[in-house]
Amino acid sequence: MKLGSYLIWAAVAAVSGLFVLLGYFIPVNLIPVAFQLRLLIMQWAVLLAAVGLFVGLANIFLVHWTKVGEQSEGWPYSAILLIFFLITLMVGLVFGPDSETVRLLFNYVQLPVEATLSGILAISLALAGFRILSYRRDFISVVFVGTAFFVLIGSGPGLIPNDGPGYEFFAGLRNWIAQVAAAGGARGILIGVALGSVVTGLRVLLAIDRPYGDG
Amino acid sequence: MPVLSLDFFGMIIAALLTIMVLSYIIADNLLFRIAVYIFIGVASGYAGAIAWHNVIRPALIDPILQGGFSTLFNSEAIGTFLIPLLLSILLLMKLSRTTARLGTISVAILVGVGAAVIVGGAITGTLIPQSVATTNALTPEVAFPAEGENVASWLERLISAVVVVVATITTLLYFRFSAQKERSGETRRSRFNAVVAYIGRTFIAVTFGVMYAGALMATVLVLAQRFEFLRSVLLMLAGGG
Amino acid sequence: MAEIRCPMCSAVNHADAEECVECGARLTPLIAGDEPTGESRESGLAASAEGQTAEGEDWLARIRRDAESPPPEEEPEEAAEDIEPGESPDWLGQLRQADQAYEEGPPTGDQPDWMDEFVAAGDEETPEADQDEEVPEWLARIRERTQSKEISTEIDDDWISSLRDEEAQLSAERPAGLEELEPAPEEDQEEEADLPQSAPLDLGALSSVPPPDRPSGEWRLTDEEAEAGVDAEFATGPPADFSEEGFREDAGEVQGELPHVPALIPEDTGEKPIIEIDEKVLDSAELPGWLEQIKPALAAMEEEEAAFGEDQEDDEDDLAPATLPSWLEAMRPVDAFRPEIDLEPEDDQPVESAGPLAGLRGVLMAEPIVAKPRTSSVSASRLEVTERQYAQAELLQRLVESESREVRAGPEKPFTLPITRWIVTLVLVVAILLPYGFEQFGFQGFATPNVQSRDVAPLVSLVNNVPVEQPALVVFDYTPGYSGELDTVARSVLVHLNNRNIPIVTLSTRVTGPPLAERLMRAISEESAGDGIQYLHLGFLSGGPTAIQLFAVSPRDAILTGFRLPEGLSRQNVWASPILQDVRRLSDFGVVVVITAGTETARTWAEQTQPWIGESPLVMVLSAGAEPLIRPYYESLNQQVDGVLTGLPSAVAYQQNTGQQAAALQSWDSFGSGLMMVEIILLAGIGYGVSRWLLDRRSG
Amino acid sequence: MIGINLLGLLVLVLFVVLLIVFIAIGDRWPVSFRKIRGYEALLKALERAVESGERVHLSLGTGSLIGTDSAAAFAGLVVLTEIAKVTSLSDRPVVVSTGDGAMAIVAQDTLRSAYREAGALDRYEPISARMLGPTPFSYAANIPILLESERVSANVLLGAFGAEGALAADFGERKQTFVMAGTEDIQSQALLYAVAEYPLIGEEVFAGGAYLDVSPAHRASLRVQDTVRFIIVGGILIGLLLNLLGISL
Repeated sequence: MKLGSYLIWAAVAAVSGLFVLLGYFIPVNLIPVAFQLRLLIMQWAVLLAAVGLFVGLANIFLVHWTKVGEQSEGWPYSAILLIFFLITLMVGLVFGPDSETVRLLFNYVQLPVEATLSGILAISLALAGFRILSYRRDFISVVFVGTAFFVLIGSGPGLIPNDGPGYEFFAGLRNWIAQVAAAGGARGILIGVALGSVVTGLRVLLAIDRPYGDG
Repeated sequence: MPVLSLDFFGMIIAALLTIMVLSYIIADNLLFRIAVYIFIGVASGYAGAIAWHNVIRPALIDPILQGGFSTLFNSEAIGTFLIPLLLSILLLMKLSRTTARLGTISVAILVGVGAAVIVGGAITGTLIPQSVATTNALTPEVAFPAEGENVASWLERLISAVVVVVATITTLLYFRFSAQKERSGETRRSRFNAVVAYIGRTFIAVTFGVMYAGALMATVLVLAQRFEFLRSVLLMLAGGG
Repeated sequence: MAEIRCPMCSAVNHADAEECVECGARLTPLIAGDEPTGESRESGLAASAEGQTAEGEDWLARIRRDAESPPPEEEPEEAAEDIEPGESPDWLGQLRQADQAYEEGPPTGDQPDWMDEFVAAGDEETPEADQDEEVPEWLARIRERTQSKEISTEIDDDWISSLRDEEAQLSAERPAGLEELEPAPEEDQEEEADLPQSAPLDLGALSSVPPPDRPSGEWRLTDEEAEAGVDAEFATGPPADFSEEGFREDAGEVQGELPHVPALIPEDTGEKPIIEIDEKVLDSAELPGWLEQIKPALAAMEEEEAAFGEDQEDDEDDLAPATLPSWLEAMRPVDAFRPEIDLEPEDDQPVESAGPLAGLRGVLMAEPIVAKPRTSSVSASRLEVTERQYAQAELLQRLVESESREVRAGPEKPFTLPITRWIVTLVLVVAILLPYGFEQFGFQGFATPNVQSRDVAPLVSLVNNVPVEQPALVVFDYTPGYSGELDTVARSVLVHLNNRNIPIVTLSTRVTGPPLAERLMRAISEESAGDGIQYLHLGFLSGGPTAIQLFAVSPRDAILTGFRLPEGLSRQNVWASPILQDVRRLSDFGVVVVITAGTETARTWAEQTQPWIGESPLVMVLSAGAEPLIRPYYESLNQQVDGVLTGLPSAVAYQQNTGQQAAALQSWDSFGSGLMMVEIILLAGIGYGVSRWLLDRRSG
Repeated sequence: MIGINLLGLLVLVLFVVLLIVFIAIGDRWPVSFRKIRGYEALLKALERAVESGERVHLSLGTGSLIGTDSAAAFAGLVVLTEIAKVTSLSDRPVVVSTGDGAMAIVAQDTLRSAYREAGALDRYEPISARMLGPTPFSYAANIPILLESERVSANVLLGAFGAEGALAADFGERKQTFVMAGTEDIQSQALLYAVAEYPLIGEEVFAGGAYLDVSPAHRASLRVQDTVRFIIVGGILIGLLLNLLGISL
């Protein structure tokens, strides 16, 4: 690990992070220069994130272009991907992402496929609910599936119709479970996750973890 | 006879793609892969176009088109144009293995800002608000019955508040990592911790159960709407429109 | 300018330089016996060159004396008899002394006379003599000795193995020049065909008997046979007093006493023995007397060999642990190099220009012997490899090769049909499709919810109070995957805003947000009465929470281009739109509605916009599962979220509350029957899990 | 005028001081941690993958590098250094996938450093860290094809996920691979709890560095989290008491 280069990157990350971090605690107009610099650094980060997206897209293009070039396994699929990628990108760059062609491609290719994948998730979740008790036989899993069952019963149309007897009790039970027990549990999980996030972020700012590599 | 517009053909293509993706439920097959690769191609092209038009062009190209090449030497634009332009070019160096090292400064800035957003957002957005909200759960108004309020609703309010506090604290304590090491080398929670953790884990299961039920409702509705869409396309083709 | 090349580093030096300029090595050789001490070397160097030749004479004289003095008659016998076990015979000692003397090498300069005599003597014994004279003197002596007496059986068996070891040692140490002491093969290439190629095999009385398949006199190995891998030992000729017959007898005896020493037993490698004495030849020819005597011995030997052949197969497997394995024995480098080196006539021989033997003629070129590519006379086929060894070598080869190759992954996991998955899919899909047949069967479908969720009423009143002149900001932060649910839920609030003629400005922090917004707003405006609704897309806000904070502080700096703007408005100046003319800060929007499925996005908007949203209400339109997380923001004292709408049931209730035409009911029945089936599946899962648990407990 | 968030600054300083203190005294005052099923199974799965010549796939999620939900991805990058070192000399080194371009770049840099530390820099391939798709569902749709073509036997999901995380985990389960999953978003955690074989709950996603013994600083981090946890629970109880007594802070 070259000590020299690693220190530079650590310093760059720490300084840019510090400006953004202090902005959360010190009001904007207390130190105008610091606020302006923080705004600048955040705009650079936003721009670099978009440029990063382009590097990622180039990454995808290279992976599939090599597959087609080497005619390796599954290269016809990669050819299909490259064709649609280049058509959509060219049309989007030339006529803009809000042009009619791009709208048609989005509405009739991207949206239906994503929605259907989300629909497939319904089957995966139902299947997981059926199998969880045979995989993990513990009280916690019983509580998990039982809670889901009662919330579903009390939420909408189902085994107990909305105007059926006892629907009000189950709706009330559902509200209590969701708005009290689950809310308390969720808050505990949120605080726990926040603890982990703070320490993980601090390790990066203090250069203990160096995701940018050692240069 | 339905109106032969672009949307008409679009609806047919969308229906075909929906059936091709649904076929994955039976088994991973050729149709599913073709649909997925078309989808990834369109999504990537679209994301590239939006990133160019909404972020990169306004930040790096328009200033030059509007202010001409003098912008490059304009001292005020150093911060808003020159440095971001340089950082962007350096980040693009990451595309090739040999020049990858040049882009490390841009990555360091991204990582620094990302880490700061995590730390700042977690402290100011979750840690403090959620902790303070838990302490406010048992205010005197909640703890003591208002005049003329029937006992049942007061008790329900009080029990709910206590349950929220107990749920938050026990869930938080469930995640405690340190434990006692037995002679046999096994690590085990102390008795008190084990009880608290068990209660906490039950509340976690309840929370996950509620969210799992919500996700089931959402996805079942999406699946129902997909079949609804297929049905409307069939009707459209049959001319019943 | 005359130059000479340094022997050590082959640097070019002046002819008369003493030492190499480069590496300081001596260019002119020292005179033997003179120890060049550091100091004396400089002075000693000046010693006259003549002195060197005088000293050279003395050591040559010694060699000449040794060479001429006739070996005492009895000595070899005594030597033979007195040979103590483990002690080498005296003649060998002399041989070694001559060898060392030769190693010191003659001084540089002209070829000494003794060398000429010696070579001449060698020549005399060239082909003119008849077959007996042909045999060199020393060989003739040995032959007389072997004819006069039987080799006594008391010779300890060790002398043979020690002889073999010494011979191996000698052949390893034999300097280039020693071959000359052996009976030099014929020098002329042309006469080679008639003359024996290699030293005659010492068959004693047998030499006159030609092997059956060769013309008379040609019993020796031809070059080809030597190269084809005939046993090198026979090709190069045995040591001086070695005799084939004697060896076989000893081998026979030794084999009897030391069965465990296969090395001494000629391997029955299936190859034809080099010298095959055919009985017919023995019987038919008038054999000299001595042959008559040894015939019975030969017959006895053949029986032993045949008997030995059978034993060997049995013994092969259980080798006594201490012996040398046959494959190692076969690989023993007996005499790797062919001894025959063709020497050119003296005049043609080059004068050695460098190195310690500089100036000498007829110096055997060290490099040719070392460097000359030659096929080793011990050929590979000689290496006997048993089946097991071949398998081991093959395994080793495969192991080495496998290291470099990228190993293909392990075998596929056993493919199991996802029966459970197919059943769950079937029942769920049937349940969703069933309601489409409800009308035919006269079934009304699922009842709409009559119990108001306690959040709907406050939200309806909140939207009713939004000031009409300020636009509403609607954030589309969900992915197309959730559009099925959230489009339906959000439509109820957007139609309500549109019914109150509040212009809607859309924004998204996700790449897919803007087209989703365009699609929903277009659908709502097509269904709404009148001239449609006023809406404007700010488009994609890149940068996640960082950008949300930037937008909250100064919207005009955060958003630079719009999305699918109405005619007359270019993409660059979206803020010129009449809808946005009064908007400078986030609080200038009448209401902020965030539509999202992810709890993270909802929390980010709640936390990041809190300081800059001012009095404008923040409404969350959420997917069903996200409610528990956002509720704390909704119910806390300083409400960060002013209104919540989650899931289809709440949306249906909202539409009924605001008198909208309940578009959400379109999928209500499918949704209801799908949920019912999911509840049944969960119940079945609980039943299945508990029953398996009970069964395991009972069987466990 | 919004005042300085003193409480926030105080909490930040507390975290930094505690982290430095625990790193300093870590060795002299060792502590042991409770078992987490997921990480124990991960270590075994890594061994199996290296020996049977199959590949480990680490997913860093679909979140943005500068998003609030990227903490789980940073924790995933720590686990990546350890997995990369273990598999760098095996026949099929680890492959990393993300749904964000900038995250893919950071993953490549992390991989290169891990290979250099393992002394196998020549075996580093930039393409082994790649972006699969720009949107969450386009990322998840590519997972079954990646699992098939790269012959994956261990599927580790550590990063920011929405519902597509459950889809990615289910694709892994269908291919009968080892699936361990952890994320920040609670709704996604609930779905992963149902679908994945080894789900990580809540904070456990950040404990990868300590449980895979990456460095003492990661063990110190868990001790900081535990300490601040007690301070927050104490604070809540004191706050409740003060609130009950009507004393508002």
